[in-house]
Amino acid sequence: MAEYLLEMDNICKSYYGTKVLTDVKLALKPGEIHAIIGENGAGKSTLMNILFGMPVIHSTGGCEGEIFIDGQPVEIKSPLQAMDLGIGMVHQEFMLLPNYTVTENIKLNRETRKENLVSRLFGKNLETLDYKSMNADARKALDSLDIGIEEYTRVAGLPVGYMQFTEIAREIDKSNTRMMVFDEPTAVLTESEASNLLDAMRKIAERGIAILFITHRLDEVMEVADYITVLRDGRLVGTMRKEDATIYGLAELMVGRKVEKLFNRKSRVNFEDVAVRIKNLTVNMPGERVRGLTLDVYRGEIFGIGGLAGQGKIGVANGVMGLYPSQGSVVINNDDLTLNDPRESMKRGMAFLSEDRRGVGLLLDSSVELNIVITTMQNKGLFMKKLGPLTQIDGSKVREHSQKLIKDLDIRCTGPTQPVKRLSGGNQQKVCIARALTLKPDILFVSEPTRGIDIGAKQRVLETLLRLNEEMGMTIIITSSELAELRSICDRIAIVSGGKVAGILQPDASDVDFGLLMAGQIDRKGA
Amino acid sequence: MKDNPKLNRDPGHAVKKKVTSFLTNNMVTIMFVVLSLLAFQVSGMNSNLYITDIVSRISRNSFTVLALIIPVIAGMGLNFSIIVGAMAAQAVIIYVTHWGVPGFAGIMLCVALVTPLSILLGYLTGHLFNRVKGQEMITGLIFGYFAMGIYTFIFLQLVGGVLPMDNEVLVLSSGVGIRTTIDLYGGLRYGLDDLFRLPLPVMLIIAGLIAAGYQLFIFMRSDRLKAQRFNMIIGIAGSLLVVVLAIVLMNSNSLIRLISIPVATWLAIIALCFFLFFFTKTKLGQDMRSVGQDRHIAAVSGINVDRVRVIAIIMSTVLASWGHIIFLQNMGAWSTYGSHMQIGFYAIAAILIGGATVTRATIGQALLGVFLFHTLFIVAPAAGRELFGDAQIGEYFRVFVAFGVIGVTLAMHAWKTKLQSNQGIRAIKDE
Amino acid sequence: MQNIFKDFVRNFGIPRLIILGFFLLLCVMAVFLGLDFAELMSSSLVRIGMNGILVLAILPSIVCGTGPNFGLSLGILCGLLGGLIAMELTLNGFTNFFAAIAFSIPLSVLVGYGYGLLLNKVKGSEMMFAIFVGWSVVSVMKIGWLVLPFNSPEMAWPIGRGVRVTIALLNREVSQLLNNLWAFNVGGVIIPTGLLLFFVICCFILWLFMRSKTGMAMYAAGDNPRFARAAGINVDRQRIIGTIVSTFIGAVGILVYAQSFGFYQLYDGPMMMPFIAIAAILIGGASIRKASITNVIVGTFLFFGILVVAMPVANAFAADIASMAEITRQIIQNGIILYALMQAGKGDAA
Amino acid sequence: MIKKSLLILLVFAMVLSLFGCGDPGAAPDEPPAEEVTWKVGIMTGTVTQNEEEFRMATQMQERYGAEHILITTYPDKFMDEQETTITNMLEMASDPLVKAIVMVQAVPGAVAAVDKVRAIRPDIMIILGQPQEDPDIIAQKGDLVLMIDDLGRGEQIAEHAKALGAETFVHYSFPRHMSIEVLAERRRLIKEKAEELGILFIDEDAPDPTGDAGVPGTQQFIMEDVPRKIAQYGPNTVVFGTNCAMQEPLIRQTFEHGGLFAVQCCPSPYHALPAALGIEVPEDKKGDVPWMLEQISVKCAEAGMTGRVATWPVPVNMMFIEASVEYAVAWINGETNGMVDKAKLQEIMEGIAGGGVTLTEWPGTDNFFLYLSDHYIF
Repeated sequence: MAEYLLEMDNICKSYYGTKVLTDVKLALKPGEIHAIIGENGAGKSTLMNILFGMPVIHSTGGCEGEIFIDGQPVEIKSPLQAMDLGIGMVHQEFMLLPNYTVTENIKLNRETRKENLVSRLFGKNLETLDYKSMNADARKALDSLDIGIEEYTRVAGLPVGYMQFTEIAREIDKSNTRMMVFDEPTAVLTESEASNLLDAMRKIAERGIAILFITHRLDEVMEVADYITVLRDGRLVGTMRKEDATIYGLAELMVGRKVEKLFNRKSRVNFEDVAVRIKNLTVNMPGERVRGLTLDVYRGEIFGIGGLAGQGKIGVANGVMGLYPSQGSVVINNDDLTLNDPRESMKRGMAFLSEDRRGVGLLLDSSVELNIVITTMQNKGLFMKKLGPLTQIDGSKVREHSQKLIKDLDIRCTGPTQPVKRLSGGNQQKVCIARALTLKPDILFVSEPTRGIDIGAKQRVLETLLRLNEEMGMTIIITSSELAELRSICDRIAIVSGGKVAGILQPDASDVDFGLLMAGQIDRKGA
Repeated sequence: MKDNPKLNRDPGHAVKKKVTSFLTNNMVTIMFVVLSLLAFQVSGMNSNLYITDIVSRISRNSFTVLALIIPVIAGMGLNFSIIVGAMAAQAVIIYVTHWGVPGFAGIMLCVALVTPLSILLGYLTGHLFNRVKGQEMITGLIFGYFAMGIYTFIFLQLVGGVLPMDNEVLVLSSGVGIRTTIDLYGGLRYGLDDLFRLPLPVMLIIAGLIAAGYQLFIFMRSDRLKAQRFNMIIGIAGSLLVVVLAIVLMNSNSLIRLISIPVATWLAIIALCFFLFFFTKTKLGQDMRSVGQDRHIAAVSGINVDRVRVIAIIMSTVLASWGHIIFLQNMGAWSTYGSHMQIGFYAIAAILIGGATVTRATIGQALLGVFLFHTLFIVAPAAGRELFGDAQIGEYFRVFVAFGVIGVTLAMHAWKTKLQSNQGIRAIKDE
Repeated sequence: MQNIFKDFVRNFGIPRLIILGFFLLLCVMAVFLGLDFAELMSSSLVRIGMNGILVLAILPSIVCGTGPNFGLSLGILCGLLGGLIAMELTLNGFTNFFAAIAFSIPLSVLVGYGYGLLLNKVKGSEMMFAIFVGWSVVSVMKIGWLVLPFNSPEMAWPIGRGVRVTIALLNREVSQLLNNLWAFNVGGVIIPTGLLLFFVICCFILWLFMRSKTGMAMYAAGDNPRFARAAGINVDRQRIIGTIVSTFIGAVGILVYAQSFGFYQLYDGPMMMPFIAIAAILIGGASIRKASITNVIVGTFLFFGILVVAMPVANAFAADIASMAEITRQIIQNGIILYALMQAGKGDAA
Repeated sequence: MIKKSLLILLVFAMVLSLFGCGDPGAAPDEPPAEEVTWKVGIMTGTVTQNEEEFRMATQMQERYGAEHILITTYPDKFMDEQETTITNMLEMASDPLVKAIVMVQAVPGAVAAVDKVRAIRPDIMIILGQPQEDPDIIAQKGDLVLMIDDLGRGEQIAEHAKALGAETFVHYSFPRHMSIEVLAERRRLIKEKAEELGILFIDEDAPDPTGDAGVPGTQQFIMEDVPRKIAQYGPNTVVFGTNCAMQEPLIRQTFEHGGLFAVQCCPSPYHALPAALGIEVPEDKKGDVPWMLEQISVKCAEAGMTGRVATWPVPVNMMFIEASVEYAVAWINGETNGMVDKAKLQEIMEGIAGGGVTLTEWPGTDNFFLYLSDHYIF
């Protein structure tokens, strides 16, 4: 019997040429709680996907490195195989069927059955489900977590925490589970639910089941973990025993000082003149809910909004631009903005580069030039000519304008008529920028401008934004998961946590400050 | 807040909510009951005829409608391709009639032959549906037309020529192609129905006694809560009331007492109900329910989603083909190139009216739907005639209702989903 | 050279090549069997012209995102109503024809608007819904034809109340109006100039419309509703506009169809017409999400060309298997729709 | 589940017994009016198929009053919806005062419907007109059957065509119709006789109007094909179609391109001719047969088609309905000699046609009468 239940050695993984994991190591003993922490995009989820044999890994060319279970090298090709090996996963998105009872969910596809007359004739698939024994099993699993949910209640309508426990109970009920992965389990829970969960994790560990605990809440880590591994940019930056770690140390490790100020720019911000004043904004964007956020952005500023995924940073721009139902007050250039109306937002001189480039940002099958002009055409009636009673698209003007922007922004394409779906991610992003510019906005909202773009193109996109700010005096509000990127070009950075601003920092503030704000530490202590 | 989701703020509010949700959940059925009652009132129809007709229509159509349930459970919507099963049944009946096997033996032979054929067809349909996930209904509809072309081709062009068939009654005098009408008289007609018939009151007495006996048995055996006991006493009393009413009926001189029930057919329908009930409790049934709720989660849990879906369509096709045999043996004479045409539409219209949706269908809804839909079909022509003073307008009105109801139901379903998701958003805002 | 060929095949699509091949084969057989080829071509041209606009009517509904308009019967009924009003007023010739179109405008706008509202309520299942709405409205209109106050003796039943099933356009000088306009003869092939011209003009106007501000907005709304919303476009409104345009073109389409045919067909006439038009546009290479004017023209040509040529060829080929053409058409037509659905499904099946 | 089904059972039983006990003795919907002792039910198609039958039924209702005549329809899609045909006929039969049912045309579904009616009302007299199902079966089901002598028409049409000066005879049909024995047999007879008379017989297939191409598909084909045929075989070509929907385009194209139109599928001055020729019918001329014949003659003269178009002078299906109802009434009043009284029937029909009528029997039957009329050439 090997000492370690699981060892992962020198794991490397790249998506489309971008390296997301480099030489990551991990070792796990039975009954141990091992926390993995890191920013978004640090590679935590990819690592778990590899461990769980998710199809997304194999469809993108597999990974390098070795995995040992009980000292035996294994190759995990599918989630099913992972389950056979005794790896259980508590997903971030619940794998629960809402119309089933707790029991039915716990026993999903592992139902206990008994023979009957029909099944003897027509095969095992027609065996009757043995609800009695299933309920008993479910009860046992739930009891081992000390949870009082009744096993015969339907999952739909249960509080989120109970759903989580149902998922955990399912893994426990599997007789062969030896190791469980908790992927940010507390992200959706209330405080009391979270503490119940941590208790449950301890109980599970006491039974000899090893736990991989992925999170970004440092206090939780300190509370339950035996070992802590920190990832940053796909690299392992530290592994330590809990006794050797401090919250501050972890925060610093997690964020790291990676990028110096990229560009030298002279700040021309006028701190008297508020361009955007957001008060008590609530945005109902699923997964990125904003809950009463207040914020001032000054004219000529490049303002960054950072924070962890799911905390609501993405919701801010989407709410102001009217794409998701929102409430509250937004004042643009000292005038109230009517919310929930994208047209109005654009009329007031704002433009938006969506984080969902392919879903919201582009008409994929259409040409580059159409993508560039269509928003302006619809909102300002430009690029049209009159033809009797009918308006007509002014082909030559469109061509002229798009060719100019293609040159200015260095969009690599075969010509203005090429469909944008054939362009690379970076060039698609530039098409989006070109469209935003065509609107001639005063205020530009940019969400995740560099997501899914290779390094070189990243640089060019950021440069372009900077140039717009300097040359045209545009106020730019960037939302990004990459803190380094924000720190490299922003004047000020707000960190959003729990749908509210946790704090506003200068780009050169210390890593610890950023780390703590992002981990929700300050917010929790009531700061 | 979250820890106690069942907290009620205000009892009046709760009642109102309950009523609203009952209305939204059952709006199609309610609309239909109202419509039927009005139509019945207007038509001034003779109740004896109505009951005779509804009884025979229920026994003719229920089986096919029940065949729709399984694909709904598997999340594939309403299976418009049951028409393929109907065509398989017709093909087999043509041959059995040709061979001249009459009565119940003939029916059994049909069932034996049609089963493998419809398994094959269901298998093909299922695979087709797996390639168009999310578009099963429209695909099924078009696939029906497509299959109709092939059916016509076989029986109009091949039979008698490429596929030899020497039968003056069935084949056209030119020697190629099946005639337009096939008369099962002296053959399969009433093959199942006439196996065993009982007058309606006797049937009711038996059913009532069985129900009462069953309830009494449960009542004696278990120690339930008071409320449940009360319910059961009501149930027993109700069953006995049925018996009493039936006896009264038997001794009245109403013509209804003479209506005879094809017991064998009804037993087949009841057996199917029990099978479906049993089926949902089996492993395969559970897999279907899982797949129906969420394909992705089912797949991650290791269920072979595509296979389960194919099985669902196979079962539906087989049941539909049996159902169509029951239908045709009762009709007696049927049109070779037309009888299958409306099977899909009418079965689907019926189950929708019973309150089923594209995502949820139960046995009760199917049976209630058959009852309501055919009620309207019986009374609508007469109602239209009385209302507009013109027989043909009654006919047009009936067709309008048939198609309109499916359209309205689909719209209401979509609307309801929207309403519910809106409520969801509101709930989030409240929080 | 090979690349050019490959590109052509890819752009044109293999199913269309097969159909084109089938069509050419039929033509060769027609010549071989000694059929009057020129006459067949003339018939094909007429058929293309008379059905083309109905096929064109499917385009806006696909573009605006509501999918092929299975409820085109609504537009057809609007056109027929407009036509009957023009008849009732005893208008003649072009006055009648254009008056019919004019009368059908308010009708189709009204109907299209209501229908569009409904379609917005059933997003995701528009096609199913449309089929049944179409059919039930055809049934309602059957009652309508009997009770609407049309009194013109040339439309009345010879015996009782209501409007005839078939109404001749001959007396109103509408019959063959466009067909005969500037028609000329090239080597035995009669070119129905007016008819084809009208079709081309309709295509052109729709093309212009698609390039207008509204047209672009409609396109964006259909192509990517989320994008459209972000671009300040009211998606629901664009879908309604698309439905109205489709309904209206359907109304014009039936009038053109009727003038070529020489009769208005009421009652069951409009029931299955949408299916034929949809099959044609899909054969032309459209999908249920994407369509262009090229698809309309190619589809109309292939689909109706085959219909016209196949029947006489099959009749001449062998009397015994004559109805093969009819059955083949049924199989091909629905097979192509199935194929298109499967293509559309591929993207979602992940 | 069990509780629910019990509930349904209960409701059903209650409703049933309420109804059941509610009408001891007489049906509740019997009008309290003065001694209505008999009713005759007429089942016919809607105007979508053919106007004449439905209108005749209405006229009969006017003649005898709504209390004596019930009208109901079979569906437009009678091929697909036999259940409705059955229900509608049963509905009439359920009225105990209905002594006779007349069904014209006896479309597919009639056999099944008659069977169901006989099961509850063996005493009802059933008259079937223009049956489309197998004649041998129909003869057993109906008490009295009336049909155009389609077999006799076979030779008659060929001779009539010859009289019009035909050199070629084009017969349009489609497989479903040719799966109807009588029509297939008629075609064979026309063909034999035509060839005997030296007329070239051409057999042509058209799309089926009940198929998914629908009526337009058939009609477009006819529109295109008739000019081809006339061009190929010359103006002395008779075009004949077996389906009602074909008639308008056939007539139109014959007039347009100068062919011969011998007779419709269902011979009648009202059938297709008024619609195809766009004859305007003022309010006061509705249902006036001689006036209509005259109008058609005028139109023929205008188009130079005099002597090239013909039909029967009597709307046959209308006559069948009228004769059947009159006969049924006579039977109810005991004025006939048993159920099948050929002499009485002949007398009634002669009264309607205003001239001599000969009836022949379908071979091997004594209740299945065939009617043949001379042609009226415009």
